[in-house]
Amino acid sequence: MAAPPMFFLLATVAVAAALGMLIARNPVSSALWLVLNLFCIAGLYLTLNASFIGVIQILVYAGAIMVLFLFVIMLLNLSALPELESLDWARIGGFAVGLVLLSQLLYVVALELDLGVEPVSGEMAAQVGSAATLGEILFTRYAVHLQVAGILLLAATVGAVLLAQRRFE
Amino acid sequence: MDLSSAFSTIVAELPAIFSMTVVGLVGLVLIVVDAYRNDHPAIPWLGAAALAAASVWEVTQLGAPADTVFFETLRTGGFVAFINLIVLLTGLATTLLSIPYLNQLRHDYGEVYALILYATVGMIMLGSSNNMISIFLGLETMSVCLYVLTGLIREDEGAVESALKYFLLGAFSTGFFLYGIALMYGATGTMVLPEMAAADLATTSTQLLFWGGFALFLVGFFFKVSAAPFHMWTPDVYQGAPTPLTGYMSTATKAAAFAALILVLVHAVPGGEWQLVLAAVAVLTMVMGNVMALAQTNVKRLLAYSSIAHAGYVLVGLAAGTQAGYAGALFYLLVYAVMNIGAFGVMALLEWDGKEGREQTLSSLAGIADRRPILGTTMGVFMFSLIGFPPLGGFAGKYFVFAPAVEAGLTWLVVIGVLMSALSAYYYLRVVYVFWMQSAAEVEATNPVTEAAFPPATRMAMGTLVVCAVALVVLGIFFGGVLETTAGFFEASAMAAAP
Amino acid sequence: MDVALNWYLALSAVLFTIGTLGVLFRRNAIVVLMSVELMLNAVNLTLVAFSQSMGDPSGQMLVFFSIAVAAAEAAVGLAIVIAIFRSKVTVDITEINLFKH
Amino acid sequence: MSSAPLLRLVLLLPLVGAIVNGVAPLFVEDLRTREGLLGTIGTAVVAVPFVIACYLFVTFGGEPVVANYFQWMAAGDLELAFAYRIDELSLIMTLVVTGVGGIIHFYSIGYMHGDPGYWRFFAYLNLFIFAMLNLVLANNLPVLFLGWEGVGLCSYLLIGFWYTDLSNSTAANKAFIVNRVGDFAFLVAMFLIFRELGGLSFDVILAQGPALPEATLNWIIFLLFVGATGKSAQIPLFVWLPDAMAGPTPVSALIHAATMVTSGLYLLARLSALVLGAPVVMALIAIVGGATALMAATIAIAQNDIKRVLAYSTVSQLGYMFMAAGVGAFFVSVFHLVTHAFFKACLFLGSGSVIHGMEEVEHDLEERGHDTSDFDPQDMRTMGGLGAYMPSTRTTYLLATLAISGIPLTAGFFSKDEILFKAFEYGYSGGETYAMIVWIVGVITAILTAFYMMRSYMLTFEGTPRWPLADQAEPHESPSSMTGPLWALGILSMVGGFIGLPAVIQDGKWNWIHHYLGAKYGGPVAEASVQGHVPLALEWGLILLSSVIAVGTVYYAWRVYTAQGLAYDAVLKRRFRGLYQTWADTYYWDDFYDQVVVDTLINGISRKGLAAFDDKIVDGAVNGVADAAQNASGLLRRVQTGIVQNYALALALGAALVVGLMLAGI
Amino acid sequence: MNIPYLTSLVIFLPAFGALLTLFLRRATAIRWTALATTTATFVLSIGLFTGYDPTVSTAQAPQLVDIWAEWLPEAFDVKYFVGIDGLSLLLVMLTTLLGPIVVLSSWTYIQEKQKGYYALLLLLQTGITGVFTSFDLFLFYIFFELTLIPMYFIIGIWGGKERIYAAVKFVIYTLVGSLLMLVGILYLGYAAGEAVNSGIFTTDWYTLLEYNVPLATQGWLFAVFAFSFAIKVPLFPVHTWLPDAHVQAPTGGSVILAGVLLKMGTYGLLRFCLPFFPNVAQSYAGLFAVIAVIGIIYGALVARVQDDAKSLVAYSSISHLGFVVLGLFAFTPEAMQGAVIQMINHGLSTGALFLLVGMLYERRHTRMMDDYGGLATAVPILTTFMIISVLASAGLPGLNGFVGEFLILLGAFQSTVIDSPVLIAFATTGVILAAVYLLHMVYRTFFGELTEAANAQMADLNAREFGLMVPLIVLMFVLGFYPTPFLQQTAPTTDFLLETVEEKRMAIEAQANDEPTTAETPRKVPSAPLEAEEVSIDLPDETP
Repeated sequence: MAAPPMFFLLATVAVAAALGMLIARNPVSSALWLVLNLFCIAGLYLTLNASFIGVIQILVYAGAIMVLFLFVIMLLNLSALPELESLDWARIGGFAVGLVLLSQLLYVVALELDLGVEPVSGEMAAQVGSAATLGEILFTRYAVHLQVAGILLLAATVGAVLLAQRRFE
Repeated sequence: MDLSSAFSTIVAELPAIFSMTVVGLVGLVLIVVDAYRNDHPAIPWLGAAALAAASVWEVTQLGAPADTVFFETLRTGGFVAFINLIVLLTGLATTLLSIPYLNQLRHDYGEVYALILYATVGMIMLGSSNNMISIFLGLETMSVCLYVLTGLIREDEGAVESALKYFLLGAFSTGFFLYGIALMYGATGTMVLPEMAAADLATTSTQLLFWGGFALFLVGFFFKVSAAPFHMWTPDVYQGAPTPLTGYMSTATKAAAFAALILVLVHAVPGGEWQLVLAAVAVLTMVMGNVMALAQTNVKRLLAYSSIAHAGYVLVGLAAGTQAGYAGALFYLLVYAVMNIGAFGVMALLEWDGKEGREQTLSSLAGIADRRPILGTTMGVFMFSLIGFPPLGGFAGKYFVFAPAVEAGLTWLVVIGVLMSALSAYYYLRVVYVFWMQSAAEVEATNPVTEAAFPPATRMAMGTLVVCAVALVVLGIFFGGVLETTAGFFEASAMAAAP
Repeated sequence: MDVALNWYLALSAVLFTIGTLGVLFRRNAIVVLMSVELMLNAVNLTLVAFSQSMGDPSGQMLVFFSIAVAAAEAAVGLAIVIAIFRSKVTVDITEINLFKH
Repeated sequence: MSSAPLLRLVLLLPLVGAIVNGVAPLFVEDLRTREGLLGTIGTAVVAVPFVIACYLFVTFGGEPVVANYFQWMAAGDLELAFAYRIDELSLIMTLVVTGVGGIIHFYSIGYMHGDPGYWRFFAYLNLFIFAMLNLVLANNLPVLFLGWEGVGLCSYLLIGFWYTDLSNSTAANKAFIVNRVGDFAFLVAMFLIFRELGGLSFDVILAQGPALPEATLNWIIFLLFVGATGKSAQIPLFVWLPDAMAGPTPVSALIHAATMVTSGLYLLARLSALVLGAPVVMALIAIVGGATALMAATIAIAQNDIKRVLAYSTVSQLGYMFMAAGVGAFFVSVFHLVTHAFFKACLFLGSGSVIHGMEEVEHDLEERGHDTSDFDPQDMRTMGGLGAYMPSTRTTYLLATLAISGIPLTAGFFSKDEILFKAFEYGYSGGETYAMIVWIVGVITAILTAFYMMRSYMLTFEGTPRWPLADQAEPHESPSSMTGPLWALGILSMVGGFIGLPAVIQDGKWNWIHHYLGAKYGGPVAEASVQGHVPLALEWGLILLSSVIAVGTVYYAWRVYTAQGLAYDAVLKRRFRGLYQTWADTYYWDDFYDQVVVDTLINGISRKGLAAFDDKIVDGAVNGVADAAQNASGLLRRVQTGIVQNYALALALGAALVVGLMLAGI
Repeated sequence: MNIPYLTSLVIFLPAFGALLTLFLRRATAIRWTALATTTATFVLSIGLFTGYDPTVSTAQAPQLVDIWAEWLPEAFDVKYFVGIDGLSLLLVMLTTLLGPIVVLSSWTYIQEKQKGYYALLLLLQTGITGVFTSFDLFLFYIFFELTLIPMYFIIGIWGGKERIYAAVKFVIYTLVGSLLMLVGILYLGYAAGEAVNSGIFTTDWYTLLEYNVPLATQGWLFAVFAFSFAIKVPLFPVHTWLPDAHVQAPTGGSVILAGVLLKMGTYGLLRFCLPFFPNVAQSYAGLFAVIAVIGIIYGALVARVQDDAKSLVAYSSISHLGFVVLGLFAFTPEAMQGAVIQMINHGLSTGALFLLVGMLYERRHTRMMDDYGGLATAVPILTTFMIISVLASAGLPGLNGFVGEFLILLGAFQSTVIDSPVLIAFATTGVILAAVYLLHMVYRTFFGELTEAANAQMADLNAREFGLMVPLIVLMFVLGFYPTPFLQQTAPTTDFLLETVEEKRMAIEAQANDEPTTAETPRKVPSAPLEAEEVSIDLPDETP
């Protein structure tokens, strides 16, 4: 577990970035805000000693997925859409539901959390979060899953091509 | 565990996932074949052969005892075989029904069959999960393939719109679903289902975590099985998706998702604390599905609402929370798969506007049964079965989901269920009477059908529909054996064998 | 002194809610998609936090697969957005309502 | 030969006749015109039973013979057989039914000549005889009811015999339905009897019935009496009988005068032991009878249709019989029933002969090119002077008229006098005041009867012909196959009364019918009539009184109608002003039923009320539920906006709800 | 004569015939197949009549039984269990008799899609026969519902103008009732299984009969069963589907509908409602009697103002079935036997009426009485049959209708359960009203002058029509004069039922008195039911 200043810094930036993504009018800005957020989260992973996931986070998310997003935004040459002006029922409802959901989640996870077990030590956590540990599990216990994940990605690729290719004329 | 011993275990246990392997590999082959021989006519048949072979394998596994393989990540045995069988057979039927449909559209869709196979792989994984990761991965594999299949006909605004809606909402629900898993994991410290049940929820906060997580987890499933109020994508997506694939979506998806839900309920949360939630959602689902179906004029949309309603009936069985309830739900899933595949199949063969039936109002099909008596008859069987008329499978299915609910003291729920069934008769019968009892002249169809517009009904497609219809009659009369099989999956002794 | 687990969880909950609001409010399909990614990320944080706190790697395994899924979803999702942009020349999801009622 | 097999023959022969006459010609059209064959069969199957009945009558040993043929129905405590009973009452009734019936059958051979429905006619008549025999011979109430309804059916079929004229069918429907009202009461009476006694056989009823509490008996007898008012045309259910004259005249004679209409009376006589236990209802019976007699007699005065006069006369005479029953003198009413059968049948057949003649005139006129659309062969105003053309008819009609008027020594004199005497005696020595009223009514009715009957005779047979072209178109006497029966009945009307000579003669020893029936069907007054509670002189006085009345009235009517003819009706009309019109319009009973009862029930309650209720409310509710569901669906559908964010909102909301519900449940 | 599986044969032979017709092409061949099958079925069913021995008690099991117990998994004591007792015998006979008659009546009436028509007709017969022979509630329910599908198509495809409305109404109306009954069946099955069948769900009629349903649950169970059957009968005020269905249905459909289909309701009341829920049945007997009497009078009055002959006959059915229900709820042997025999009678006489109206319709293509008039001259044989049928229907002694009505009313009058002679007297007014509306029909249709040329040229019955009417007419007389053989067959069973009802009623009352209503048992949550070997169910103390 991280030292408080580090955590709160990253957390604050993460929340701010998330809000930035939510509020920014231009999709490109949104994407960039999100990238910031993803970096913060990667940082949080590192504070948790989850080195492997932290690296993956940066590589896959920030490096691959967000590039894809930006690429598509550029490709489609999207500009800012006019957001809804007035507070209609859907928006009020959305806020209300979001608030309820948040309070429920906080009630569940944050208040007087007591898992009944002590958190493991930092070293042990670092070992658990290491590429070695995770890799071993991945290639033994989750070997089949890995194959299926491969199929999933293949399907996504095939599907993306199928959907996005130009129509035959 | 070290890598070398693990490898030998994996190889040794490979037959346990025979279906998944065969289907997945043939899927890969199809992509390759399609890449070199674009749209080769053998592609669908290859896919069908894989599905058929896997089905045969699963039949032999129906009596197998429950066990886990791959380090407790996947389950095997009768239950899994049964669900796989439903998934594989619906996949097979879909493949057969898609051939004439896609030929009609005259585009190369070789990948479609591969995607069907991939989705099937995901469903098989979902239906044989023994831990949360399997569930998640299976669910997502299935979903991603289905997003693509929905938007298959990319020239069509409707299809793409459906795909977008399906995708956005699906991804949204995945968020809740994953959150749920995370919280349950946090409360129990494990991803393995039986271990979750065994975990000691000693403190209040672990209980809160667990049940809050389970609630969010349920949300994901409710979305996939289109239970109200998570159902709203269903009509829009079903209407826009290619019709045979809609059938696939509405049946195999539900079968696999419900199977996983049953596995979770049975193994991870065997208590009855969720009964009220399931019952409430069941009520809402049955009411919304049936009531909203009443005023539909588009057959596909109508069938979409109907499939929502049917999810409600299955939930009634689950809400009972007894062996008999689960067994009944499984049986119901089988029957439901047969009848819905059939109903969508008929609609696929009667589709003439080239726009995924979205402009096809019921009245434009007036008197169609006179011209297509086999389609008319089979549609009649499907509709009556969907209402729940004996001696068709639909009745037996309803009976065996309602009975356990009554036994469990949920009589009020069953009363709502039967009343909604009665209501449902109204719209199902409408399909029947439009097909059989009206003539085009009578209703002054705005969009008259020309004979040439129908997809050529291949022998195989017709055969599939007839087999479905006959299967419903057989399931409606001689359901004892099937039911005994499904009940066997949940007997205390069979469950005890599982770790 | 370390930050307690519940702070991570709370942060994750907040991020999740922001993601949810993004889905609910943004009209741009791509931004909605991004909001979903944010939601998944928030959950991943929870998972990793639990996993590291308990010393159990399976949580991170799920995160690993979740990232794979997110990638696949992003690919498919963006392909769909492209397809819809081609036919409708918009990515405003409030205007994509051919099917209703 | 024992009587049971013979009885079977009596019962079955008419049935066989009905089947042969009814079924064969229905399918073989050639048979329909074989009148000789049809008529012979039809008559024979009634005549032979008459002969057998005579034999049974002669050999009857005094103890009732019960013949159980086969079981009808059995359920729970109910054991019903087709059981028949030979005793004094049923024998007399059988003789009348087959005897008079036979004569009328014979008459019909000629009367119905040339009618396309000849075969049907005889089939119906035979069926009627079968049903009537069931009625009078039954040994339990349901079999009696079988006959009771059977005769109603035949009456229906025969009234509507000429069905192409809808008014006939209307009359038939009316007869059947009004009778059914009575039958309804009869049924309820049966249920009540079964409830109280556990059996419906006469053996049981007669043995145990009288012991029932008076209230129960009152109900039973009241209900039976309501049944009887239907069949025997008493107030308030008499309205069908005058309309029933739409049927062929032999039918009027047989069914609507001689036999069927008396079955109500027969029923009371059969159960007289019970009736006597219900004094309140007896008074009611007597009063209703008296009122009916008086009312019908007054109506008869103002009628111009010859058959309607006779019809109202029948109603009136039936009222007489009920008066007798009401004072407990059942055997006397049976006596009057027998004599009435003779003279009323004779009158009807005579009127039939007249109508026959007048139809001949109508034909004649038609052939001469005269407009006959207004010509009514039954209207006495167009008759007159027929005696000259139809001597036999005239003579027999006159004989019967004298008999019904009660001219001394005719059949009607004895029976009617006996009724009046019993009524008087019941009131005088029995202390029942209502009987005295009844007696007074009876006397008045007797006067009226003599008057209107003479009027009908005078208008028909005397005076000068009043039909158009009377000098050219001439009616002829009917053939002997018709006049023969007339003579037979005419003579019976003269001598038939000697079976019941009054007590003043030979101290009652010659009152055969009294000895034959009195013991069982006499009631308290039976003894009295012999023993003489009433001084002999008083009885002589009463006889003298009725003689004077009869002779005086007949003479008066003869005088005024000889002098003034048809014009005297106008005098009557003037003299009685409002009353006369009321009589002519039959006291507005028909209007009451048509407009108040029938119209309210059918147009008001059924059509505007229930049928509309059924359509709008009951069915409307069902359709309303369907519409409501449809509307709900239409409304709910709007939730499905097509906008994905709304769906997402619902999803999130649902998630919040599910989480909330789940956490609340923990 | 001892044919194995005779009962099953009688049930399924028509279905087999239906299957056969599907493979035939020529309409003539299809018709003859249908006729041959139904006739053969009727001949076989005579074997049932002769094979059934009323002197042998059916208190333990019916006769001529076929059982297949392995139909369902062991957790469900649900059997294929068919047999004959006094209650079913006559109704089965009526069904099989009407089979060939209906086929013959449709011979020329049905011109289109003959294959479907006859196949459905035969299937329908299987369903109906099954209903009357099932001794398992589940099986009964299956057959009960099975009859709806063919009838839906028969009305909907070959019916009149408003056929679809009528067909859908018919199905949904019935379905609402029967599905609620299904819930009742489920509940009863578990409760009875718990109490008398060592915990195994049961729908065996005799096993259920052993179970004394507690007073608390009898109420609503009776309500759902009775509601379902009341719709089928149909009782006022749930009757409005009937006139629509009848008027729109083709002749054959109407005959089956009136002849036997409606009897399923009264049969169900008698077979299930009364013996299973004796206390409630008796305490609500008065209500049912009132409803029945309302039905009798109401049906008759509404019938009187119909302009459509078929509609008139349809409403008359409502009136007549009211008598049957009255008889059932009187709980006296006379009334109950009367009710049973009246079911047969109504089938014969109303069936005949529908046939004759159908024959008129076939000739003139109108059912409006105003379009006719004076037909007696043109079609004397038809007229004769019509009058006989009308009289039978109106309950004239000597014809069948009287026997039933008389026994019912006589019995109901004695009934201590209804105990209201005045009410029965009101019911008796039905005999007046029956004459009113039926004679009105005869009057409007057959009497008067032949005004229309089309009517004058109308052909009388041909040999086929004559032949199909004769059995009905003959039976009307036979049942009118000599119903004894039929009554004898039913008597032991009705006696048994009445005794059972009385015994159970006493037992349940005693039971209720012994155990004063215990405190409400907490509703059990199915906690960890998978571990539990035996399934236990809770009986919630629900009061209706």
